[in-house]
Amino acid sequence: PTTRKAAAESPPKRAIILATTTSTQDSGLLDALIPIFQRKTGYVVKAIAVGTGEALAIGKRGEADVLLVHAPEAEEEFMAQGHGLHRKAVMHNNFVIVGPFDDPAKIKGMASAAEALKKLAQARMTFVSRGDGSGTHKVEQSLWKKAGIDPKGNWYLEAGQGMGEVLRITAQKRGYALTDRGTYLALRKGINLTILVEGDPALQNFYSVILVNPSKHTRVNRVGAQAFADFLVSVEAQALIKAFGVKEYGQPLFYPDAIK
Amino acid sequence: MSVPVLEVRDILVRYGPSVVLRVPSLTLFSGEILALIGPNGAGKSTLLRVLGLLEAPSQGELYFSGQRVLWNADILYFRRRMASVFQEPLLCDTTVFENAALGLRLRGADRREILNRVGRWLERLGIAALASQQARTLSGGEAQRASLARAFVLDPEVLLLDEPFAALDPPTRESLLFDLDTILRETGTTTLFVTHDRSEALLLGDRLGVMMGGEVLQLDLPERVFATPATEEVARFVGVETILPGKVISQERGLAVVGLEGTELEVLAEHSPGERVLVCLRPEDITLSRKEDPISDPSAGNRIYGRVRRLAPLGSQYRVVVDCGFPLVALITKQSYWELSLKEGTEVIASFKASAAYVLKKH
Amino acid sequence: MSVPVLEVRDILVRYGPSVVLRVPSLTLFSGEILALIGPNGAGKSTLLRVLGLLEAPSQGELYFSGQRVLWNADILYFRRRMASVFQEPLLCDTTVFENAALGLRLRGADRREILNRVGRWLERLGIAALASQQARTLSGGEAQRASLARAFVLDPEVLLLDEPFAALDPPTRESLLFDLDTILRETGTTTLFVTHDRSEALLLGDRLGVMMGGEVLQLDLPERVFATPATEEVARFVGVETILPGKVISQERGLAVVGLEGTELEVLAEHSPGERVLVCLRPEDITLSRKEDPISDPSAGNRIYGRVRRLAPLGSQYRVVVDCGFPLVALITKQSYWELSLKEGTEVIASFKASAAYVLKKH
Amino acid sequence: MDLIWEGIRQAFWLILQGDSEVLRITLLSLQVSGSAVLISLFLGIPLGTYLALARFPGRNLAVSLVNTGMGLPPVVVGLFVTLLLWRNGPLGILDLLFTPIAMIIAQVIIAAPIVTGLTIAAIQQLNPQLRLQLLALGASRLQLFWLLIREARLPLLAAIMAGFGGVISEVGAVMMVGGNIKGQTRVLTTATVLESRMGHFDLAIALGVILLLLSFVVNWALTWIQQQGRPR
Amino acid sequence: MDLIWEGIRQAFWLILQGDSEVLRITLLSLQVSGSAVLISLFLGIPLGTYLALARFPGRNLAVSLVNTGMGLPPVVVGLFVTLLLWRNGPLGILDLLFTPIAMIIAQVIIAAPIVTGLTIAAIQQLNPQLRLQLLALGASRLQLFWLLIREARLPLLAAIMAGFGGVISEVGAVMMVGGNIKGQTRVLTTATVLESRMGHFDLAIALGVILLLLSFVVNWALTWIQQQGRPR
Ligand SMILES: Nc1ncnc2c1ncn2[C@@H]1O[C@H](COP(=O)(O)OP(=O)(O)OP(=O)(O)O)[C@@H](O)[C@H]1O
Ligand SMILES: Nc1ncnc2c1ncn2[C@@H]1O[C@H](COP(=O)(O)OP(=O)(O)OP(=O)(O)O)[C@@H](O)[C@H]1O
Ligand SMILES: [Mg+2]
Ligand SMILES: [Mg+2]
Repeated sequence: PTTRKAAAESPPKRAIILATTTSTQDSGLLDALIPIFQRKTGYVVKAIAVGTGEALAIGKRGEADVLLVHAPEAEEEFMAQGHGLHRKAVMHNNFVIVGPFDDPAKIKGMASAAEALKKLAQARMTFVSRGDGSGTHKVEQSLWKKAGIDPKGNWYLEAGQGMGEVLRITAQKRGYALTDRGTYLALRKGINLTILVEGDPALQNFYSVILVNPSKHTRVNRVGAQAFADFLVSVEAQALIKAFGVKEYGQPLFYPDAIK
Repeated sequence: MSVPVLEVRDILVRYGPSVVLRVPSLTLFSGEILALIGPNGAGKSTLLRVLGLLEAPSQGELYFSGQRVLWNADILYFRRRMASVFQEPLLCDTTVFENAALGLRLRGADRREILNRVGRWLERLGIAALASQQARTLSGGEAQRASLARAFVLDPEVLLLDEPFAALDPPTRESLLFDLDTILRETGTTTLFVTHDRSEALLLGDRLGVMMGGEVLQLDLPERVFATPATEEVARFVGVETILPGKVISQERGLAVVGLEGTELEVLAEHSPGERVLVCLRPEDITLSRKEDPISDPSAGNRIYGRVRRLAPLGSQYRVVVDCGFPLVALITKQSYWELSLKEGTEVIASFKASAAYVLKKH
Repeated sequence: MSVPVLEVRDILVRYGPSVVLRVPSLTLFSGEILALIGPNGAGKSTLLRVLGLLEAPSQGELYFSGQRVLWNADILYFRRRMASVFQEPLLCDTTVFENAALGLRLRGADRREILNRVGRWLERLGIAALASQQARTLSGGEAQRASLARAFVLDPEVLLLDEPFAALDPPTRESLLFDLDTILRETGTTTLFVTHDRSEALLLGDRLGVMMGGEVLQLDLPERVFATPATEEVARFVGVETILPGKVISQERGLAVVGLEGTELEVLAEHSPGERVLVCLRPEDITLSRKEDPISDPSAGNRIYGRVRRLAPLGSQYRVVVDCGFPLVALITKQSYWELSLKEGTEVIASFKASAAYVLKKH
Repeated sequence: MDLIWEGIRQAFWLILQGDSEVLRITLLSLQVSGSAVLISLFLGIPLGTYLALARFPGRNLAVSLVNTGMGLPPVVVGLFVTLLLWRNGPLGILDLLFTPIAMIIAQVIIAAPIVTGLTIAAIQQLNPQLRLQLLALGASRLQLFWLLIREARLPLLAAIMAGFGGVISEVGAVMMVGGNIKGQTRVLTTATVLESRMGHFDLAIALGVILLLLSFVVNWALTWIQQQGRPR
Repeated sequence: MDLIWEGIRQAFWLILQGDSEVLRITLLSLQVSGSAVLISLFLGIPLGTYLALARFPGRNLAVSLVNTGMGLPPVVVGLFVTLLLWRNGPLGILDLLFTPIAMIIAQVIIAAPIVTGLTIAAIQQLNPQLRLQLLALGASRLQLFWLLIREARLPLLAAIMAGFGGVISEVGAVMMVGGNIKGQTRVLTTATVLESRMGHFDLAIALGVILLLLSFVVNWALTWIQQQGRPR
């Protein structure tokens, strides 16, 4: 109550624009975090869930104040070009390869994701790719590279959509896909897919928070962005992240990285 | 020739609470031309819609050539044996030719026949030159001609015409009227013909119906309707301009004396003394003469003195309202008008024969 | 009284390639009633639209009360001093009352005045009982009355009427015609009145214009137009049914002898011998008699022998076509018809005075 | 199919218990799309009437452009408005992006051409003589406009309904310019998308059903006005 | 704004160099939406004419439902069609999900009510006496139907354009039931969304411009037909 009062008395603070990926919104994590932050600080957060590419692009143009994304290579480039002020690891989650229960390509239990993909390609098993330049897509592309395969052909479907849609297409086509565990868990009720490959260190998915460089774009809300970034790596938020989803799925969806 | 073609029994048309048409029985006989007159809103167009099988009556039955008309798919078959010309020429948004050809096209006539028949009728109606003009750019009369052509090309068994000549110029109207008379007689087309023009009704009609307030009040030979109207309303409507209330004073072998305010008249009538009656005088049966003139026609038995109140030229005739205590309307020729040198205020004697008056019982 | 209200100069209306109206000059004088007749498609309605400032002519100028009308915002001011009744009664999709009140509402009249004026006119036109009926359910004649009410309530300076009585029943039409005459004279309303009915034109018109093919061919006192039509077309149009081509044989002090095929006629004319002329005879100026009868009227100088070809009742008169080598049309009273006991084929003598014929130079 | 029934059941449950979140979302949908349609009427009906009656060179081109506008992709509109309202865009200082006003702007761009195009057709379908008759009765330009509107009210109401239908159901533009921010710019369509992306198909369907009900109520009222006293 | 110019420049570049991917996407858009509109016409015009002319209890309700259908949210339609066509759905065995046919089905559901609703208004606006006049001329039910259509062609063409505009620009349903699969079900709108999600705003705009051009060409042809020989 005291913080709320303080927030109410201080002059209205400029809204913070957070550009993030759909996975953080679709999983419900943002809805768990943002209200707490708003209540604490009096800031209003406008969370815009877009593709990773779009998030970085609007960050580059100074249209967002802070980014929460998962595409390490692109993020590094973003930082190198001077668009970002700070970049901090926030959390990670896991990718898994899913496929039909009968697993016709017999990849179940394989330890190496790249090997599994190779096998799928050789068997010309339907594989549904995000195909949208998202963080997930980028991880998938690096795995194909590792496997030494340039995926092309009828069996390789580029969906150009979000994770949820890709999973539904995969289920419909009885194919395979690379997905983050959180989305799979959220959707698994409605689709006939099971986890076949998991645990490969290459299947880790790191989320970072990036402050957009206010020196390039004068209208960026630097102070608010900083407050939000600080909140994400705070003990309170990290604990929330760790607990998020446990009740519903019996396992966490994200693993905090800022505080070990 | 008295084969019924279209028959109506106990028909009633209601719009909301108001009854617009109530016809216990009406028959169109094969080959006849039935003219229909009546005031605005009498239900004439409504009757035509019902007879054209375009509007199902609220109750009642229709027979076409003796067959009961049921409002099902067969109705198309009956409709295609008829043609209607509506009061308002509703043309389709296309050329005049296409409008005129429409009915034939709907019946699947072949191209040659269409060209032929439509061409002939457009010619006859004087709009052949407009064949490729857009119908919506036509003048009022041209549109009506197009709407007539559209019906006539069909050469139907039954023709329903709703004031078909109202927008035509007089020469066209006259020549068409005579043409039509000939054509309809030749083809034996059964025709119902609504008009506001008495001379049209007289000229074309084998029978004449008078409608008022949704009912057919009189249906008879045209001359009979005009000579012996059934009621005061009909009398007024068919052009009896002078209707005088009076009381029969005496009657002997069909020659009655009727007392009016101030005067007495000798008229042919079978009514008994004491009865209240209406004496109907048609304006054309009244002769006017100047006071000073000797009696021009001794057989014109009744003479009434009066003063000209109003004078109106009607083309070939003059309409004169004479004030005789009551207004008396006379129709005189241009010749008489000049000879009498009438002016407003001129004193005149109005005279008419006992046989010219028609006597109605007063209700 | 000869103050010009509406003037037109060198007006031309073109639709695509065709010239529909070409009026070098026309003036409506204050308080006059100008009647306009002409065949279908003559351009009458087009002229009315131009005069009503509803359609800008392709070229030419208009003046209202001496002021040049420019097609800008001021035009509303002129339009509101006029009212038009179109040939087709285009009513708005609302009640009869609202339709009649529309013009007043547009002018911002107050409620009381609207109620008053609209009520009075609906009453006068016999549609007061239909005030709250939806306009689109009206019969043809009722719709026309509503459209008349809509114009009359405005009490305009200039009234443009396009066949306003075409759909009215005869009693209504007649009484309205007389009423209107009185009202227009009283209020001094300048009126242009298009009609197909010659008697209406004669009755109401102070002047009468005859339009054909987009041009005003004659504009004069109504009697003059009827008595001395300017051209053969006008003559035919105003009801001269017999037009005989001939050649002047001799002429002395206005009395000419014209030679036709087979006969010679004595007529009043100033044309020189040898000139080719047209002799116009109006049907009502021709008297018929039986061959056996003694000459009924010695002053009827010309006598032509013929045989009745066709007989048609026109209400109070009969139209008789007599075959005299050429067709001669006569109009006779019902009385004469009975007295002569005419039938098709009856031999008759047609006679007319030298002054009854009107002679036109042939072009 | 069971999901659909479940969705319908849930929809009624949400409505009956008056879920405040759903209520807020529904109201915002109605506010945004209602305002957009109103503004579109103010723009589209006069413009459509003008285009229907005026004669000028290039008129057909203008009409084609309007008709093309009936098919403006919401995504493109969204993108366009976003670019306009961006902080660094021409209207950036107004700070309207991700607000309901931005959503209204985008929806106006979508609905106005629909209203305009259908108005053109509605007015042109009237008897051309009627316009002359009304002018003859002394109608000023503005009065003529109102009277023609009144005569064409039947197809114009259909135009309004088509415009309303176009925007209330639209998701591409509101998603992009509104951002689907919970409690601020989340409307029924964006919420539906979100729920279906989260795999809550039943809830997605429930929201869809609420959207349809809302739409039905509005259209039922308009249809009722439209069909009042239609001729036999 | 620079992005918009860049987008337009790119659009023309793509068209000029005849980029095969763009061409395929454009053709598929045209095929899917064209087929959907054609089918909608076959359904909507007869139904609309029937609803305009018939009198039966519950007619107003039916008209309201159709009008509500003008605002069917593409997302809800997409969801519904998805549920229908799912492997486990009622029509699962047809294996239509994520094919162009599924997209056509969804778009028909969107366009048919638009065509129907606007047809109702168009036919009702005709003079009711005209119908009687045509029947009097001997028109069968079918012939009457065709003749009325011909008389109302002006607003009906507007209805077609509105329907076409509704589906060619729609993204929610095609995205959901088509899946935006490259080379199979990717159309202009879904490609636009994808490019914009990838942050390629210029390319997104370019695709949008191509979509608008396509739409303009179709509408220009229809407008040309519509405005042929309009009265003064
Ligand atoms: N829906 C309706 N509700 C009430 N009255 C109606 C309705 N439709 C028609 N009427 C009335 O029915 C009457 C009959 O109309 P109808 O058109 O048959 O007359 P009519 O004899 O042809 O007249 P006119 O000579 O003027 O053409 C009219 O008085 C009209 O007002
Ligand atoms: N757009 C057009 N293209 C060609 N001709 C046209 C056009 N519009 C009108 N006309 C012609 O203009 C002529 C004049 O029409 P107008 O309506 O003035 O005649 P009118 O004298 O009123 O005839 P009516 O007595 O039949 O009412 C008609 O012959 C008509 O066909
Ligand atoms: Mg009638
Ligand atoms: Mg006219």
